[in-house]
Amino acid sequence: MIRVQQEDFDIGTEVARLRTGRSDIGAIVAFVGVVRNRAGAVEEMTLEHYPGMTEAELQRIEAEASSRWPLQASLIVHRYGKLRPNDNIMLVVTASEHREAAFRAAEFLIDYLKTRAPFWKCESGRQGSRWVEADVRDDASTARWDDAKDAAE
Amino acid sequence: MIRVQQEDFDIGTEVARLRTGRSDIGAIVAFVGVVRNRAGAVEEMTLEHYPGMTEAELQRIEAEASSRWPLQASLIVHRYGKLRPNDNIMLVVTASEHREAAFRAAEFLIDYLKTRAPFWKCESGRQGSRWVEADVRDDASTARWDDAKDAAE
Amino acid sequence: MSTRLLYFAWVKEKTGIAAEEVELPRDVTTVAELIVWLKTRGPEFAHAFARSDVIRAAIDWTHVRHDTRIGAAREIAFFPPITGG
Amino acid sequence: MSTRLLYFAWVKEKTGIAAEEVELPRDVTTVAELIVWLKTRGPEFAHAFARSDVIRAAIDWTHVRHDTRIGAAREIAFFPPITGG
Repeated sequence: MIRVQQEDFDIGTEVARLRTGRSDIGAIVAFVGVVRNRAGAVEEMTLEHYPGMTEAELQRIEAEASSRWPLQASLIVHRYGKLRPNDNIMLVVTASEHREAAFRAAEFLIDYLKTRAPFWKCESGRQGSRWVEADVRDDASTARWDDAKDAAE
Repeated sequence: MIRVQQEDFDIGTEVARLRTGRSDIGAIVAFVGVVRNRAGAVEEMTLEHYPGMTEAELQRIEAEASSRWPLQASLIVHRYGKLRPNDNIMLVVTASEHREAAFRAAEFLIDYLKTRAPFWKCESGRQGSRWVEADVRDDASTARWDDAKDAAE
Repeated sequence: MSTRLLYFAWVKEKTGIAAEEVELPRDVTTVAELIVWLKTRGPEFAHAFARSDVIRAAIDWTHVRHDTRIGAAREIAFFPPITGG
Repeated sequence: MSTRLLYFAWVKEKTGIAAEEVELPRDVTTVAELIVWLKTRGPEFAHAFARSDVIRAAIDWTHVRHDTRIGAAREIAFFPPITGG
């Protein structure tokens, strides 16, 4: 399941909902991305996104993860709008029989999301506002999954 | 922080407590181990442990993780006593500036815990009860961290 | 047939436009050609697309490369590299 | 000086004892020697330690190998491979 929303989310509630009524889940991995206050310089972060394409991309990414690992359930929640330091940005939850699949799938979802889901961060603080530049390491993190797939083929 | 307890834990509460009052956390990884009902055969699982040594081991494991990765906070909660399918067994939470450290540290904590923290599972069901046998894969999962350390030295 | 063009983040700030409907010239067949044409539409477009190599594009909600043919695209979006997550 | 011996999981079930205080013979200096001696204490101990290679040991809350010297150990525990997590 995927959701794109302005409101905050509650980790406990989301995890509880995902596992309700199931007894085949052995491992749950949850990842929360948080607005970090780099050197106290960030007062506000605005997340812009591309409505429609964002949901389409997140659904594609989630489907790809489900095809690669035996997941009992998964969830991606990504916020947009104005956020402040310590606010939640995104949540990824994966549930599987074993921890290995849950961990790998969670990392895959985050890596892909970071390079494919159309979100853009703009940080504002005392020195004005600036669009955050993409981290080349994110492309490398995504690329490693392509390698893994090639190697497995 | 580490805790060994009979009572259940609430993931949302634990994560919230860990991050309270901090604005230097960018990534939080939470792992929940759950009693899985293998083919409907498990009615109850009893977790025995070695009071004193359990706490000592968990503290050593947590200290080791903190020395290997830049963690802002970490938490291990492990339950003992009688559990039923879908009950929580353990919780590991790691918080760091970046996701890579949080993920690696969480996996390290779980791998180590599985081969070093003195817990033993006994499953009971219609066919009686039996002590769960150790999974050799767990030893392999722990060993990979030794290799990683050797390679880095 | 008109095509819907969308701009995001600093591409939007520089063009001053979030969305518009345009009639694409017949000789514009790829994303790269569309960018060349957009740059002729005024100084703000020339500025927004100056570093065209860093601009990313999507056609009908799918990421595409600059050499992709536009075909029957209904919606084409331009934006900087993604920084979500 | 007596030493506290602890047994867990199926080792405990087989010995029928969770904990005891024992005076170790002088010639028992390693964990392996202690296991050999324990096996002479009755059929339930012989049974519990029959597959001594799979038995794990800890001295004073620290995992040890069977060739570890007991030294001034106050507490020695025997148990099957760990299955927590």
